[in-house]
Amino acid sequence: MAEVIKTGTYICKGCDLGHRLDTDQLENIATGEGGAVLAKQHDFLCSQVGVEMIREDIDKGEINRLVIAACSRRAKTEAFRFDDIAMTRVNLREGVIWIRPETDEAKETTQEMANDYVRMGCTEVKFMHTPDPSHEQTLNKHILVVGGGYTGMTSALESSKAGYLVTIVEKSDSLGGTAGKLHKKVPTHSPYRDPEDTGVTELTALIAADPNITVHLQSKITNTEGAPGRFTVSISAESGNTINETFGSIIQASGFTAYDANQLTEFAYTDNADVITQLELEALAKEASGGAIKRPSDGKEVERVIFVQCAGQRSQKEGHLSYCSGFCCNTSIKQAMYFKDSNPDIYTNVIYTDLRTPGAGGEDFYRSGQDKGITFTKGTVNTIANNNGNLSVNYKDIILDEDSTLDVDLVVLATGMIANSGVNIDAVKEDEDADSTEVAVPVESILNLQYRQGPDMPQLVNGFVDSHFICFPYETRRTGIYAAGPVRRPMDTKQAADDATGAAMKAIQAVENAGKGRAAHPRSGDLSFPSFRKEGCTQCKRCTVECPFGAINEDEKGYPQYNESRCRRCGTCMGACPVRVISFENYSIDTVGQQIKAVEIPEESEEKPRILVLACENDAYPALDMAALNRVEYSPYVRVVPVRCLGSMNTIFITDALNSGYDGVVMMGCKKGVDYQCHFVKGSEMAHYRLSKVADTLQTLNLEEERVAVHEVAITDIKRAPQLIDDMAKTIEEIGLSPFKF
Amino acid sequence: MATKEYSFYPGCSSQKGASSSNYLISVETLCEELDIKLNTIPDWNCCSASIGYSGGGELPRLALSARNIALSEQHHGGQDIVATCAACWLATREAAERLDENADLMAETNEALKEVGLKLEKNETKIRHMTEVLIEDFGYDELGKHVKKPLEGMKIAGYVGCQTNRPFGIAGESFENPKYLDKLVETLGAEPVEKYDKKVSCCGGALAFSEPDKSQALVKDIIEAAYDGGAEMIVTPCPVCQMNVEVYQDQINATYGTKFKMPVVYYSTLMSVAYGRNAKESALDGQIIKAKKLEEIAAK
Amino acid sequence: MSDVVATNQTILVVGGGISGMTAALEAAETGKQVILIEKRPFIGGRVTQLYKYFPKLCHPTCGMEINQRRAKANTNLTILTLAEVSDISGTEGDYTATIKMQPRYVNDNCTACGACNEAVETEFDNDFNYNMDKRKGAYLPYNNAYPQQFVLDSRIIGTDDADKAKAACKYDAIDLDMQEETLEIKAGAVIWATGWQPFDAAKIQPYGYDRIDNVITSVEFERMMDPFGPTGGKILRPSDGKEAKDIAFIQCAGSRDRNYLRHCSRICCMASLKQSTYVREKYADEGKASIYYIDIRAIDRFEDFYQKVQDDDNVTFIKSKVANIVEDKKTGNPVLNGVNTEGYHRYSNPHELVVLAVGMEPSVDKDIFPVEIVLNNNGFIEADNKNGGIFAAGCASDALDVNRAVQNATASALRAVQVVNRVARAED
Amino acid sequence: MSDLNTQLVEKYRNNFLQEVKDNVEEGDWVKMCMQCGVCSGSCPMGPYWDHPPQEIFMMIRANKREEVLSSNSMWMCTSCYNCIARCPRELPITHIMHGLAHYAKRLGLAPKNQPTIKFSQLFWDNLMKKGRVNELKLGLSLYFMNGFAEGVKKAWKMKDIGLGMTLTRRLNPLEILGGHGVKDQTGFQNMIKKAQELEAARIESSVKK
Repeated sequence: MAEVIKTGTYICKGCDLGHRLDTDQLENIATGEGGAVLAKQHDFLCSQVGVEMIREDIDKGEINRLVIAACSRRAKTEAFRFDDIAMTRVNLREGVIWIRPETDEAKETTQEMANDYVRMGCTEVKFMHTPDPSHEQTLNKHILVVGGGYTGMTSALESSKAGYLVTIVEKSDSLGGTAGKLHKKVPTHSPYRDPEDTGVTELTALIAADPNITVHLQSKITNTEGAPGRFTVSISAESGNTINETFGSIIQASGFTAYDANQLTEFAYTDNADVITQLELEALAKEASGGAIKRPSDGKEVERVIFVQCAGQRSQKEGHLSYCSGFCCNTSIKQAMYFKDSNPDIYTNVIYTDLRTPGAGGEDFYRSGQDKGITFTKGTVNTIANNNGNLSVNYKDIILDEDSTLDVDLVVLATGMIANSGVNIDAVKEDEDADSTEVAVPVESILNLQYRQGPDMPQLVNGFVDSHFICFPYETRRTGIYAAGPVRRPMDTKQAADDATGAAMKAIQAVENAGKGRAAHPRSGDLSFPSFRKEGCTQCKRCTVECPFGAINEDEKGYPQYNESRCRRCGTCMGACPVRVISFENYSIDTVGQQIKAVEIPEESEEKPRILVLACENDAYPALDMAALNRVEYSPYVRVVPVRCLGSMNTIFITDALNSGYDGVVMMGCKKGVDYQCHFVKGSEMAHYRLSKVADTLQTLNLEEERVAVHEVAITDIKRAPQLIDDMAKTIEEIGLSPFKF
Repeated sequence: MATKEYSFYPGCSSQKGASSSNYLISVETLCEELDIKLNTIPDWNCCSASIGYSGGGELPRLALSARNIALSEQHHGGQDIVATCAACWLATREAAERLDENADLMAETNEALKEVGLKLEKNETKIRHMTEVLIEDFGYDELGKHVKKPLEGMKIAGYVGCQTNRPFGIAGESFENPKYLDKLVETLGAEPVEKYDKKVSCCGGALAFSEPDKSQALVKDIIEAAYDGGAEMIVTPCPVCQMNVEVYQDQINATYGTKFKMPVVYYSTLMSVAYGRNAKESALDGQIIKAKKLEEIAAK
Repeated sequence: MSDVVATNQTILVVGGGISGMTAALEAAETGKQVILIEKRPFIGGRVTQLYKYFPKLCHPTCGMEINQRRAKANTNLTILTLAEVSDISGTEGDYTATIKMQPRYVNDNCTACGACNEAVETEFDNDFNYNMDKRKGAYLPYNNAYPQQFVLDSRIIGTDDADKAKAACKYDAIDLDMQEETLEIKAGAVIWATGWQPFDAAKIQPYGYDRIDNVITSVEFERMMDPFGPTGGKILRPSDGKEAKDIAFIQCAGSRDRNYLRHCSRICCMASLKQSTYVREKYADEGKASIYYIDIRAIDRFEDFYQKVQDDDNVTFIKSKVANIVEDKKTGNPVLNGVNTEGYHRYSNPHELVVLAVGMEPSVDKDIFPVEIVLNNNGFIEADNKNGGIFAAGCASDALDVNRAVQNATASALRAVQVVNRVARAED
Repeated sequence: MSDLNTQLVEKYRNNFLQEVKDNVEEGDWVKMCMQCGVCSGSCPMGPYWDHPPQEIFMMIRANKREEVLSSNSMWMCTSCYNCIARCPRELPITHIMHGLAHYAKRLGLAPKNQPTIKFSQLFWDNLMKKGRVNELKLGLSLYFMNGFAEGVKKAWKMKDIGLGMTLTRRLNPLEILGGHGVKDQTGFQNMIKKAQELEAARIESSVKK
């Protein structure tokens, strides 16, 4: 059923628009070339009266497409909210009059800018539809927690408290994980003076008593498929039983593995029973249960003990961890207290380079350790040697600037945490490319995801599970699966408890949103989702490869399979598709491509170049808006099209633009790489990758390479973004207009 | 205003014929003006300042101060102890606090006090420096009301030094930039030196005898900074500072080739002059480096 | 404004900084009704005043833009600015909060056109820039301020400027008769996200912040780097407006110190490491940074950042708590005195500018806190069952960096959701 | 004395920190130092210290008993209290320095010919006589502490100051004949003696503990 498109264009004359622009001309363009059934001008469109006028037209069925020609889409967003109609905003204020001088000279080009933007808006909206969820959505209030350690247990209990069902899958034969092996934990409450009970027994009991929580011990995840709201998971027990269950979302709390101290030959760990790790000391302390701790070699009660901080950590040496595990300083203080609390005469010395006990509790605990008589020495331990049944610790005292030796009964190495992240899917990919001579240690997958892009969560830095890290620490690249605890970053139990609760919040949110077909962060609530024309698809797999979120699988024939609730609506697939068959209802090759074409290209003789800017709507576009707010001027020859992510930029946009006579194209995306700023992680990177291939196209067209530029632009590039536009204008001035003007 | 009474601990250097006897004279003048009655602690003893530690251990030194406090408790119950000497004030106040915190030391101290038939009963006596009394019990406004001969046209560097400043100091003042002397100077009609860098630097007084070169190097900086700030005089609340900064100027000049001749006076001298008292009552005759400007004002 | 609808299934979030926004958005995006109140005229809190975040060296506005968009798009969330809680009564699942709202003198008609700003004349210290410059009495707090509405400084009310502003506005957006308003709202749970304030550097007397022009704070340094900040993005010495290229950073300025804040503020080491990269960003090889520290606390991948900075020959680390700073009166250079304790080396180092890495003081005022709540010795809200349905988020709970604050705020959102879900189940 | 020293070495072998805690004024605080160095940097006599306070604290922890007690560093303290005022860990550093100095002197380990040791002792002896300090006698004894010849030289150097002090009545030559003092001198001396005994007993008992 062909829909009759009835576009209504509403032109605001406020904020000086009426004074600076010929709005009648805009109205004519809208109803003329723009094909709008009606166009109205208003002195103050965002006012209640103005908005009501639009509302009325919508409600009366006068229009089914809406173009608001006023300010930026980022301004007055709440006033111009019309969720029930396909709409677009034409940015006449920040996009035109605020970036142009109010001079007679500039009047013509300024008006042309506005005219084009109205054309573009009217064209774009023709190809837009009101997004509607796919009805694929399912509400499944059951959360899977992978890992029954401190983090997993906390996640489970917190989710249950909010009214959700939880299943915990734990590979060992009991809950508690590493925390369960501890004698005590670092205090989490004021006055932060003494070690506290770990609370694991209590958590275990609460879980046992909680009807919302099911526990599978000695079990693993052998298969995970589906999407938020409908994850199908195979849980296989050691006994051989496998059950399949569906879950709304997943929390991965797979914890950490202690660093293998056998690698620390200088500390004689392998050869000497009395050189132990922190975790091994916990076992000794548990055994002693408040009494004298005995050393492993001969059972002698320990009288002198040294803690070696940063053992195999914070070091660039091969086999060492470059990062700091964060918890170990407090843990050593706690463990030295095990000795001091049982007998204050025991000599305990913590040798450190930087003592790291941050936060409110940390410094109190450090002071408490000192108060209990623990000695702290700023130094580095070089070697540990056997000395007639005792240990000689050779170290450099950094304060006294001298080498020294201490003889002790026991040495405790503060070794680090290694995340149990499962398979490093990127490394696997790299291995496929390069002939690595390194013997890869086979790593068991944690989730066994049946995703095109690999069985586990992508990792980012130091083997920890990827996250956006600063602003959005829970946002992984696998929608509906949230990492929590030391698998995400090194942490102690206090932080893990918070982290577990936060991940539970996200998991619950994922469940609820999947139930409504709403997108997850950062386009939270977006109801649009990508679809593709199967008949056009060449099964090239670019979309499945490029999707930063692994949202797209392939069926047996190699066609993409979309998983709506895994999708984050960035449009990278749309940008990737060489045959341009992927689109969203309200964002597509057409909505972008057609508005590019709607721009009126002046005759060559007019000497008015046209520059297309594709700007990431999250950063570059706001930067241009803010430039406008500060009245930073830039070239009137530019036409800016915001894109969801530069990753959604299809190279057809560039070739089409150049073919239709644009003189230059500037693309603005976010920073890529390890410290990426792209909100869709890989979108910007993918755009850059695609553009590396545009050079060939330019050659075929016999066009200069300089006509296409791509930049990493931050939201704060308020002066730089306009400068980049002007730079392109200058370049065109130098190399001349495009020969493709028709 | 009614007469204010305090239990007074003059200290060794204030005694007649001792190095800061002039301090006591001007303080007595000041007290007349402000209607303060100082009741000297009968038979007080030396506090051992902060230099007695070679011969005297912690407990003997605590006993010294405890005896004074006990005498004050016994004879001037309810009155705050007031000292004019920074070291006396500090040693006594520190002893009171240490004994308050440490019951063992308190018990041992009282055992020693038995030998003189005393006991530190409550140890609740407040121990204060004379400047504290002036600022807290009177305040600048009140102190200003007594000014009869404003010290107009004078620029004076307020040298606070160490022990009236750290670790206790005057309430509301900072350790690094206490302003009470400056405010007092202003109250008396003179101009203080802003940004006087060496205001709280140590003059090395404790080591003036044993390490004169090192101490005088410190004094040199203190005087130099005062000159740099445009001062024609230094005012101080501490007898050790006063003596140390004043009396070695010739030696410093000999060592460093400087031409210092900077009068160093007590706040009490300044105040006495401003309150209209004569040179003798203000103890101006106690100045080794004469404070000529003050003499002129006093003579008017 | 008085049409705010709230029930005991509403979550009230107090404080609209990164933590409060996060908590509010996470709850709202889970379908809960949330009211977020913020005492400043815009949301975003202190991170809006930062140039870059560590360790990625990205810009806070970037994440803030996303959060603002999430807020604009979410009908579950109501934001009240210039609002503060003056009282809370009731118990978990049934609180009543009294909220005092200061007049903005600008209503929702405001289009942010800026005409009022052009019309007025009187200038005031710009608190957004820690008073390093001035702004007019009708102003948009900063470029990306949300709500994107101007504010009239209450000090211009009753003056000519107020009338000029009103006359300049074509949209009837200026209402000079606005009064302080008080409203009472119901809430099932409360998230307390009042954040922190930079420790008052003037209290750290040995460092002479109040006496030496070229001693500034780390938060001020952040503002200097903003191209739209008080110095136009240049590192300028307050004494003479010259560019400072040799900059000292003093750690634990107010933290880990019984004289000031007893706790470690966690963020300052990383902040200074980050700021040392600013010096290099501005001046390349000419830029020099010296970091005076006790312990460098760069946990987890921050350590990699620390390593990177350590590898920079132009950045020097001195293990020392600086004893004091004096001003070289001729050059205006602050001279740092102290001892490098790694082997005992005495120094007296002049630098062109000193940046005090000031600590985090929790903005939880115990005395005016309306209900009983458990605070620790450092003034942060403890996680304690006695707090009922009131949950701290972010720096109200501990000295946290942004990612930990967000993590903590997300957790707090769930704690609040648990309460209102319980209420909902009980009412069903 | 040296006998006591031997006993103490024996008793506290390997644990000088404990010895300091037990026997030195405010010695319990040494463990609380976090090696920030603010004390070392704040000392006006800083340049003259072989080992500044924070380093001494580290040396105590590193068991360097001999080096610490025979050091002249503690004797450089001018009691200016900068270190105490600035210490972030509340250590009463001035007092610990005085305490260490006194302890070193008591055990006979303090450096010989250190002028402050002598002055400090003279001061104490002076005040012990009458309960109050006699500045003239103290001054004179100070000048002559290193022998008669040097004393005459020093006194000559100081004569102008002495004259100035005398002329301003801030030094009274007649003090040499007696001077001020407490009335109950015997009681006073007994009190101090008692305190000294109690203190000595405490240290001796620590050896036996």
